[in-house]
Amino acid sequence: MLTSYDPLKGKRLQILAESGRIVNRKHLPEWTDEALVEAYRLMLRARVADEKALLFQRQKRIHTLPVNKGQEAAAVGSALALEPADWMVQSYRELGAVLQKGGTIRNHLLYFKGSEWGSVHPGLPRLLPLSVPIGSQITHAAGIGHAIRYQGGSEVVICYFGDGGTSQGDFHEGLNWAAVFKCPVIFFCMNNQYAISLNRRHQTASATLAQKAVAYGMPGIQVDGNDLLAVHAATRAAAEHVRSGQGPVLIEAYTYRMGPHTTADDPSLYRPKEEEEEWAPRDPLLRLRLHLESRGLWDSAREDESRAAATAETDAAMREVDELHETPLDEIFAHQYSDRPAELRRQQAAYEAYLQWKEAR
Amino acid sequence: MLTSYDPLKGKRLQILAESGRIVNRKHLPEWTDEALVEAYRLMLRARVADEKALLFQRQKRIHTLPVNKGQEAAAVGSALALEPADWMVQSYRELGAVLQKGGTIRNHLLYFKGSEWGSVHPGLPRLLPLSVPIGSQITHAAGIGHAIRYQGGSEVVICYFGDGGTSQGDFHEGLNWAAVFKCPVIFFCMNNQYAISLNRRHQTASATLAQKAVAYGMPGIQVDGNDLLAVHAATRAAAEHVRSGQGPVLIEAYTYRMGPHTTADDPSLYRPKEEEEEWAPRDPLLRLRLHLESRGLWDSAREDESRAAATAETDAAMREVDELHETPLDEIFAHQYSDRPAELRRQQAAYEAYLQWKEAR
Amino acid sequence: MPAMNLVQAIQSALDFKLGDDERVLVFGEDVGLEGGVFRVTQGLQEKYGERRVFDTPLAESVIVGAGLGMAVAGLRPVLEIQFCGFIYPAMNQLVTHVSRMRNRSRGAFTVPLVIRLPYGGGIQALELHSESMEAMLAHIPGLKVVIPSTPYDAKGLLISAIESEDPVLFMEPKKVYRAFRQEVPAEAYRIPLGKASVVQSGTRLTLVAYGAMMRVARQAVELAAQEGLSVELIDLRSIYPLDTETLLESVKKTGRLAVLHEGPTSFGVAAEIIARVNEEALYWLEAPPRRITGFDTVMPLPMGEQHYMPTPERVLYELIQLHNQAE
Amino acid sequence: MPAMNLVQAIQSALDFKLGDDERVLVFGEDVGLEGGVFRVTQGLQEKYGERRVFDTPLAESVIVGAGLGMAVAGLRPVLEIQFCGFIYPAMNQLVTHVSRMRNRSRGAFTVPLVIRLPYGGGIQALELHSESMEAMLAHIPGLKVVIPSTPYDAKGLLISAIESEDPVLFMEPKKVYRAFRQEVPAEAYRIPLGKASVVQSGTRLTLVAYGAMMRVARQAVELAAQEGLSVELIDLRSIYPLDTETLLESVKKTGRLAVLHEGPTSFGVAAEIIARVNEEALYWLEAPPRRITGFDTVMPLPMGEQHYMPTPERVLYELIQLHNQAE
Ligand SMILES: Cc1ncc(C[n+]2csc(CCOP(=O)(O)OP(=O)(O)O)c2C)c(N)n1
Ligand SMILES: Cc1ncc(C[n+]2csc(CCOP(=O)(O)OP(=O)(O)O)c2C)c(N)n1
Ligand SMILES: [Mg+2]
Ligand SMILES: [Mg+2]
Repeated sequence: MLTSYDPLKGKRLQILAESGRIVNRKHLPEWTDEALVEAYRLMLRARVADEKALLFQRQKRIHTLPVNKGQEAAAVGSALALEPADWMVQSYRELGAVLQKGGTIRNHLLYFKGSEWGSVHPGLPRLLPLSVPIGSQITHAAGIGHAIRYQGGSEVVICYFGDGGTSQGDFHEGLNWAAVFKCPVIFFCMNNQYAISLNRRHQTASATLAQKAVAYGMPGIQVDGNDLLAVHAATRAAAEHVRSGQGPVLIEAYTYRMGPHTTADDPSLYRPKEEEEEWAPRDPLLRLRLHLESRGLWDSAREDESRAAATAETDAAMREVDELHETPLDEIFAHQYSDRPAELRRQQAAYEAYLQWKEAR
Repeated sequence: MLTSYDPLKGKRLQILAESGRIVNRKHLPEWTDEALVEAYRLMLRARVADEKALLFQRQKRIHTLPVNKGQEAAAVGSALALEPADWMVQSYRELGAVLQKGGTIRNHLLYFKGSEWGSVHPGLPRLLPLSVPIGSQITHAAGIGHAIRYQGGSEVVICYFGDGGTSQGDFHEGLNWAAVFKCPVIFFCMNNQYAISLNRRHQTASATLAQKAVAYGMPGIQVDGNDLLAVHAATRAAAEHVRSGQGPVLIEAYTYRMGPHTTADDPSLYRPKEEEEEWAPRDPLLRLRLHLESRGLWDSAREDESRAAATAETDAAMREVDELHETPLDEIFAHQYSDRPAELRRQQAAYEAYLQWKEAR
Repeated sequence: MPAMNLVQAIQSALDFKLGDDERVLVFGEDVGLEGGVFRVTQGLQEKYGERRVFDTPLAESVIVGAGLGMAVAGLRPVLEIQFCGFIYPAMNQLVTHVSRMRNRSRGAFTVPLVIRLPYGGGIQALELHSESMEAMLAHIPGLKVVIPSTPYDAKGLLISAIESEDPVLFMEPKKVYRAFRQEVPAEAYRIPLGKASVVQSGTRLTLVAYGAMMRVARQAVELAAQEGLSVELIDLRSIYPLDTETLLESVKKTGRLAVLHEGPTSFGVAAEIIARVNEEALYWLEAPPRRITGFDTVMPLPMGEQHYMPTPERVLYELIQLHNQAE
Repeated sequence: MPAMNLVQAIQSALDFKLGDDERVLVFGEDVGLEGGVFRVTQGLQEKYGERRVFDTPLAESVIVGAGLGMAVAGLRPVLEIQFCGFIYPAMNQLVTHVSRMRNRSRGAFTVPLVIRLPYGGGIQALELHSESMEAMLAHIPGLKVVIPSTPYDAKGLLISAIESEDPVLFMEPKKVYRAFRQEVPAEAYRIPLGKASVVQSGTRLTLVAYGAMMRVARQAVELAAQEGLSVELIDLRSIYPLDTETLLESVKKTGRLAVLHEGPTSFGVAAEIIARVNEEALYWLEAPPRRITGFDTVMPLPMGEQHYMPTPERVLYELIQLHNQAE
């Protein structure tokens, strides 16, 4: 499958059409009804957490954060194709994938309230903290893949990044390294059409992002990123390819950032309302819901119930995070090095002397 | 032509075979006999200067320097396809191109004796100094091309780099920029099969370097880099394409570094003698000489005479450079800024005080 | 005179130079349509067109490298790196080319390039959006590093930077962007690069600061005055070149020195100032100079930021210690 | 005990750790077949195989970034950047990830990574092959920066660096690589990171140096002895952490301080040392500390190098000035 959808020939994998109908049975992933419903629930959970986080930001309970809306199928569909022992290297806009891996809404909110503890996922030693410098995490995925191969493991690494990320030198260097050393990495590009305000067509002159795989001698495939089934099928095929030692794969999930870049962003400055309207019916949740409903697997009652559960979870998480206030001073010094060099001890002591003076005044 | 030699289909442009026979009349560049002979003379001049420089280094008259042998057709053939007003962005192993542009053997030797003046080519404001950090100059070419377009000029930029250079992030970022902004740049990759000791096949997993063009939506072509005519024809076609505003082109000249990486290198550590022997008959000078001789345009007498002239020129240049000794102290401070900040004045004065003290002792 | 905040003053300088000099181009990530994430370039693309003011691909190394190419080809690029924390992908271009081209070519090629770098903390931002690494940049020979603290200075310094024949890193204190307004002439004026300014004269202590820390410093100086301490306050404005003369003059008068900055202590700007004062005014020092700075740690995320960023009270404390220290 | 030069001592440390710990991988440009451009890794690929010791594509950012990936996945990469002047393409990885991963993840992910960086001048090399920018690297919170000056120290420090749980930049003075031999135990030993060493005690002046400048310093100290000047010589060995205690102790004894390094003056290592001495031993200083360093200029190409690199005579001159300066 990876090679039969040649991006140079303008092919894009789609399985589930906007109408909710299956249009490609050949590549339909074998999924039980329950699993499919679970996938939808997870997308919905990510959607609700995302929507509520936006509200919490407006209420100043957390700070600026990225908005996920529209990318849930790409995140969830890809993550579900992997095993718990596999590695996940985050960008910062794959909440659905992080939740699938076992990350929590609480941690998501805590991170964007401004605590490093938000990146600490107990019991998930293979979920890296989110990465702020665009594209830079791609090289880490190559290195982790390298280590897996060296250790003779059968795990794979999935690495998320955006369309903007493909312009960075680290994209190039990371994919090249992985291909040279046949590292088991799925490079998963979330092409949501924008890097903040820059439209994808100004980011690069190549017709697709998937075709950039040609530069590294690896397979590249473009999938409909709003189609859970297509994303899942492609990632599953990629995982098989990669796990069998044949080297890395590049997947471009063609999707759309339905919301602003972050809560601090104003898309009306740079993109036409019509474009947003055009994408609205392609909402990945809508499509899957139509499909599930058509098969009698879903209805409004279940929708309401799931929404309510996700809302309750998110609210509870926010309340928990509301209780946390400032980072203790000691933590700022504690995690720099394995030991605590004299410099840090001296600086901390000097600052504590000031705090005492202030207290005493 | 640029698109009819699709590197993805394994096509490589060759016009002049090793035997000295023309094997591809369709793309034969229109060149007068005189021009062809001149091109050969230039290649020979570069070869002689290179060979002699190696000797001078052994005599400790200059320091470590890169060796050009084997790459003369690629350098000279490409440079001859351009106009004097065009820009040349060097790597450090295109002596033939630099000489074609008007650089001198004297400057070449002076630079590698260790003087910044070796990079100063009077009357050549469009020949950039050589660039040491691999790949980094590629972004400069994009910027110069951008400026040309902005200023409405019709010049083009040629930018040289090696096979190793294609692995750097700057290769990726530079080509992408040029393609997005349709900058008039010919990216000319000297694939001499090695980056110091690393064989090209370990540098990247892509079958060709030319196919990396696909990632940027620009044409890419692989040419026999030891074939002056093929290199020239491809660069000419590229220059036309680029000059007409259609955006950049990537050329991969498939060649061989017949000598060591630099005078400090020992290829026997990392490549088999047989490989060198295999490439020996593909020497770009040999091939062209056979061709010229077959057409009665060249003979041993002319060869000896040309060699002698180049030798004399190189010897004279070396003698001139032998006369130059240390960089005057003031020059170290003079060219940092347009003004001379107080810091530099203070440091210079302090050092001069020391020199006086030393003198007086 | 119009009252402008820092964003407006910088925009006014860009507007002037775009209008004044065809060679000036403004570019970077999101600076066009969106007007930059801080809206500093807002409206400029509309006014000058996409050729003069444009968005680039998301790739800092080529933003700087292409900037260098344009500069050697005769243009005067003024480029924006979205946050100072994203200059590192371009570090190779900065260190190995931008700062060196003039010397390498003995003046044949010059790089009249300005890189605008919003920097500094206190805005409760994400990781890498709050750092102050000017010392690292000022250590690179061949670059000039300028940091304004007020709208007035910013406009005059930025015009000088764009007109300079040298590459200038123009670091903008984000925290000040909209913090206050000041009267700023609508027309062009220049403030020379490399000159500090004594913003308040005093007799007992010298306090040196720059950028966003100037506001903290001013408040601390006021608090100190209430305690009867007369502090001379110097705004460096330029980190390299560094106006040693002005510093020496002040320290020779007051005998006591404190340096305030956000960046990490070790190998920071304060160390350089102390070393220079030692070299030429050691005998005037009546007490050990004090560094009031960030720690040798990663800048904490917002919930820890308050510990890291020097506050007026902390500066006051340090000034009092400095004052009380026996000669 | 075998006599080893610096190259051999470093190789011996690598050999030991490769043999001792399966998690150790050695990689970089040309380190495999060729054994590195300085032959430091020569023979290691043959001995340990291509899986353990290997050549990488020519791309420093991914060399460091992939190194980080391996480290968080449980390995102990020891990677070589061919010359320190080529670390800049990897600066983003260093500043934004390698130095921060531990803090970012509150210790959940650590980066036990060693980056070997041949640095420094005096070898008549090409542009960017002779720089000393350790101050810039030491300013990055979260990294350790080590610079040995002798074969003995190099082996003990490198083993400690590889065994450290923190990322360590291990800067190797190229000029010393084959300059002399010293008895070095064939077996493993460790020298703790972060401790300076008093290599010669003296009474009148303190001279602080490290790396290749230690040889210059030793010669200068001998010359000074001939002039009747007793100099205490300290080899820093570690730039971060920096052993302030040892420095203070010496300065409190001698009252006079000179710091010697190759890198540019401004914002360099000497400034930091002077600032620390000021903070804790100002009253002991009898004369202004002196910085004997490279200039705030680009390192000249070989025909100008002799002006730039401090020589024993220049150090002597500075020591004499320092000594003659009135209290
Ligand atoms: C190296 C770097 N440069 C700039 C930024 C500022 N920035 C944050 S997100 C972003 C756009 C990223 O676009 P894309 O990769 O498409 O991911 P998306 O945000 O669309 O998910 C930019 C420019 C950054 N974080 N890192
Ligand atoms: C950024 C950088 N890393 C490493 C080096 C050291 N180095 C000099 S030449 C070279 C190999 C370059 O190979 P290639 O690009 O193929 O050019 P060639 O030397 O074959 O002409 C290396 C690794 C360098 N100059 N710059
Ligand atoms: Mg995007
Ligand atoms: Mg090569």
